[in-house]
Amino acid sequence: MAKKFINDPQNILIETLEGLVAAYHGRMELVEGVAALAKTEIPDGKVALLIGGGSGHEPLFHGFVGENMADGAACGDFFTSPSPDVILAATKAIHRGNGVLYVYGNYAGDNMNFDIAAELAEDQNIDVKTVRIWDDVYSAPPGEIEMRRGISGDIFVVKVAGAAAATLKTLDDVYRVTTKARDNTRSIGVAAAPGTNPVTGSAFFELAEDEIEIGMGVHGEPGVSREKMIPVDALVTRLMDDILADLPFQSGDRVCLLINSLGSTTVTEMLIINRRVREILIKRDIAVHDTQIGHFAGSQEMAGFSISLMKLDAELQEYYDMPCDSLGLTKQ
Amino acid sequence: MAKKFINDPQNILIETLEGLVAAYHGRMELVEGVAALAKTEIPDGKVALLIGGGSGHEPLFHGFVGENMADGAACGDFFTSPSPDVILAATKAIHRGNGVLYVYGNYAGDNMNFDIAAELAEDQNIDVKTVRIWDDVYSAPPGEIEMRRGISGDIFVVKVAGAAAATLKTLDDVYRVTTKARDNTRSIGVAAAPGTNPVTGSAFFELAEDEIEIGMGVHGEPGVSREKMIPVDALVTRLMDDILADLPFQSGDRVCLLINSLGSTTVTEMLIINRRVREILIKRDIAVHDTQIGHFAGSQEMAGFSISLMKLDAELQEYYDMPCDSLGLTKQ
Amino acid sequence: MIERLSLQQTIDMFVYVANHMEAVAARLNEADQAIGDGDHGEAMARGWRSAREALDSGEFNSIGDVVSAVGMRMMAAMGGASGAIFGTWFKAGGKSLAEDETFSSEALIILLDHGLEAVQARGHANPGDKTMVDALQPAATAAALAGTRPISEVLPVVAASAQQGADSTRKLVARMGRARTLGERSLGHPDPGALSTHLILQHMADYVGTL
Amino acid sequence: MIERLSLQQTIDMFVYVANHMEAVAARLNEADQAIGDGDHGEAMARGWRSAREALDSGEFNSIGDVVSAVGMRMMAAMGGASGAIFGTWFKAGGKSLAEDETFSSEALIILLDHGLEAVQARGHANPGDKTMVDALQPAATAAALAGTRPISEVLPVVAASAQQGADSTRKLVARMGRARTLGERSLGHPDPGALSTHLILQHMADYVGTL
Ligand SMILES: Nc1ncnc2c1ncn2[C@@H]1O[C@H](COP(=O)(O)OP(=O)(O)O)[C@@H](O)[C@H]1O
Ligand SMILES: Nc1ncnc2c1ncn2[C@@H]1O[C@H](COP(=O)(O)OP(=O)(O)O)[C@@H](O)[C@H]1O
Ligand SMILES: [Mg+2]
Ligand SMILES: [Mg+2]
Ligand SMILES: [Mg+2]
Ligand SMILES: [Mg+2]
Repeated sequence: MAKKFINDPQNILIETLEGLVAAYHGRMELVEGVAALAKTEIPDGKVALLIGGGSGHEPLFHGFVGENMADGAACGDFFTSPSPDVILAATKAIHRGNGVLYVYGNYAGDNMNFDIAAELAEDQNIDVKTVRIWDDVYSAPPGEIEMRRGISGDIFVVKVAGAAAATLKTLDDVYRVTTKARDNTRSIGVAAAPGTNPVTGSAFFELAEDEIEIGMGVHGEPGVSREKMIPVDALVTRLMDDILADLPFQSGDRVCLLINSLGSTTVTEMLIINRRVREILIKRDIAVHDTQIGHFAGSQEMAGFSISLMKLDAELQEYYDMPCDSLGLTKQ
Repeated sequence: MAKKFINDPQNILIETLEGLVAAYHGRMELVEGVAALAKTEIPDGKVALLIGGGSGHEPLFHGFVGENMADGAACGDFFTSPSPDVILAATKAIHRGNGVLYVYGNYAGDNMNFDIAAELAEDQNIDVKTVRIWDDVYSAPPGEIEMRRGISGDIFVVKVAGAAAATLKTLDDVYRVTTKARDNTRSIGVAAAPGTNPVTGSAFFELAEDEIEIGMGVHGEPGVSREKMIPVDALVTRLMDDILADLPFQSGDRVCLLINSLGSTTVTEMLIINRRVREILIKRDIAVHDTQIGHFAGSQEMAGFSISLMKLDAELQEYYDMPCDSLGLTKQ
Repeated sequence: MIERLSLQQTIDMFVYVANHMEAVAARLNEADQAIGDGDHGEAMARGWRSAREALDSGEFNSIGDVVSAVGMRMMAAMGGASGAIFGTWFKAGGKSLAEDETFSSEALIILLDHGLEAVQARGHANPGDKTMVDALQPAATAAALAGTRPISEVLPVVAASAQQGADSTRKLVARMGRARTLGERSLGHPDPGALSTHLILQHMADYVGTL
Repeated sequence: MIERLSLQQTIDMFVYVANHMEAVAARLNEADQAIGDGDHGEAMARGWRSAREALDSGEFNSIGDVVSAVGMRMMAAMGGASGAIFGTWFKAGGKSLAEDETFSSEALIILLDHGLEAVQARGHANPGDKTMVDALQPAATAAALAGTRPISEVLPVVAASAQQGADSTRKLVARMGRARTLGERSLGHPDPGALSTHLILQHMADYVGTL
């Protein structure tokens, strides 16, 4: 059992959110009575962006509320999607008369709860559209892309959605751009050691001393194969083959690159991974427009990493390049 | 032995630096022949800022090279200070005729190697001044402040130094402001589980299942006491008592706050810590100007965290508020 | 032999279910550990604890009110896939029973039928996908077949059918929810939501047995 | 009995030291593990490996050149506290011997004396602080006392004094370097840098013994 710096495990979510609000210095507040956050200054008539999902993956999701990022977040308990009333309360808190875009990872629980909330919001004359993120290449074959999970590609989609929602005038337009960002984003991940559930104290899964699991999800969902640990250059080569083939990314493409730690994998390791990723992209004649390296979407102290690529066109690049400010991602 | 995503352990440093250079998209390059980095565009006549230290703490130090941050970094092997020739080569690479400020953590090895390099640089008519960071409250009593270690307070000092070096015209002025930032910064840390040396594969130290070490250094140097794990609110209360008494920080002060993961401690936990820190600061009538939460100065996958406070005056605030862009810290 | 339950007995029945569902949380967590993320028992306990609060404190004018309150509380308190699915079941059932003042076998048929329909509309699971539908659907069929017999006779039959349905999920490969990614590895393990569907109906039957 | 070493013998002596210091790396790491960060043997091995490369390939006009090359390579290759300290020792010693073409007892005295002085100027450690100074200082004293006797007689005496000095650090509380924070907990363990100071001098003596 990992030693965690927490108080009563039952209070993790609310204490996390209070700590987050404190870090925003008045720019964000709790939505009354539920585990949800909203920016304090959202202009009238703005298309509002709501994100959300289970907690335990911090800074994902609620750490991506901020300037030119999401307007609010609906937060579930540990690794559990938020319930419709939380989502609805957050929706009402950020709605400014011009519709709300829901953006979240494609998990059965999230899908159903956000859908129910969307129906309840529509009952109250709030326009809602939804973009589910399904970037995890290993979680289903290309023909069943709507069965794929959302992992660290979430960050790119939320980044673009936040910029689009700050700029564009209609929900339909923001929806269109966000959908394009989603469709142009792919991720792959690998785990080397489990995290522990801070509520129960038990490990998410077991892996032998010398084993890694390719494609394991951020809640410990199984991936495509369990293999022996190999030098990271060889591992990255194999992962890159799979991600590049999927969209596919092609010679002449321009991409944003994100290398994400699932928890205890260090910046040192991510830099070594980045080195190899770039060697491979250079060989494939794929240009990298921007690189983000850090802890964006974790699974407690799981050891492992994920790589996300978003293929840019002029429009996506414009929104990607806008400055933004949030706990999880700040860009000048 | 933790499974690390590396290749040959002997190549960790160089591969890390190559990965870092790749992430900067032309804004940074390796200094020929040594483990050092320099920005590619440093204006003539700029006071240059060189930082550095042992590797394994990424993003500290080399991740803080960037716009309005350091101009270069001299990098040592794993947890080992760089040698004078590396420091000297980095010094020459970033010198633009107006002196170089060395800023680094106060460790015997770093001190001697940077001092030797400074003497060699002076031999070549390069003005050098040095600010050693000694923010770790627990590493020596207040009367022996020059014996204290540098930990996550490094980030605040480098932030201010970078902004000052981008603005002020003389090495003396940059030195003066940086010294003030150093003198106004205090940190405290606690460890709950060791990281592992990626070269040897062995853990840095041992701690019982239910024990934490207050004040442990980022290389596993012993702290002030080994204690039973307690709820984090109680732990933070105790840590804050000690850090606030040290400068001392007082009612009416305005501070910047940084909460740093030593490795595997999660953003979730840091947000819970932040919540308690702010409760205490409110009670003490200390205003927080800005909050940084993340992985800034680690010790591989060590579990633990540190808290840093920098007391602001108008001048420090001006430099702190300047935008900056680097792997480890970006501010709008 | 009990023909139908009064409004108060209906309330008492769901309080009885709530108390017993909390007690089986560990077993359900375990089942979810095998093919999911191990939190199904926790979620059920959370949902039924909240439902019991509503039952203890609420004013109810019809059994539909009671069932809806259970559904709303489960949906709000649980989150996750099961919060949406089980909440939908009871909310849909409650809506259709808004006029009823007693819990009869006809009411049970409606609760199961309309509930099943709503659950499938929400989650798109079909029988054989290895979800709670594989317990709820045979339960609904059994209720329809037992027709208008007294509630004290119908509920045990319905619960037994749900149990058979839940058992049958051991032989299914998951095609929905978290277990889907396991593929063949989900074989041999029952679906946790199907187990709790049986247990809910079983405890309803058990309660009536105590009268 | 050997009065003094030729230039080539001096080179060979340091090659001999280099080879043997690599072999004791594990022991030095262990010593550093007890009161430091466990890398002293690694650092020494790295430094002497690099020194040997210089010795193998360089052109040397004086024994000062040889000693300086060792110091420069140690300083550049090792990093850390020991790179600065041991590099300083040999660089300072080499500088003072730039005119000497043989390695005599007088040269040894200078190497130790001027080395010690430079090490103390650089690191500000005094005898009793539990550093390599506690081995280097008695070695320097022993060399001065042995005076002008042949190198083959002086070196073993000097090495023995260094060993005594290194041993004595077990009883000291560290006041310098990483071990300082340990305070009383450093008692009972020898200082790793003092151990390697002894071993360097011991291997120099051993080499001369092979002639
Ligand atoms: N689409 C669906 N339709 C019907 N039931 C579902 C669906 N998705 C999941 N379930 C049910 O929910 C159960 C899992 O519940 P639970 O573990 O509480 O939620 P989560 O999967 O979010 O952790 C499954 O065993 C299954 O019976
Ligand atoms: N100020 C100093 N003066 C003299 N020797 C020192 C000083 N600081 C450290 N040392 C020596 O260096 C040794 C440690 O070397 P090493 O472990 O290689 O470096 P580091 O401490 O950087 O890991 C100590 O055992 C001590 O003998
Ligand atoms: Mg769940
Ligand atoms: Mg060291
Ligand atoms: Mg579950
Ligand atoms: Mg050491």
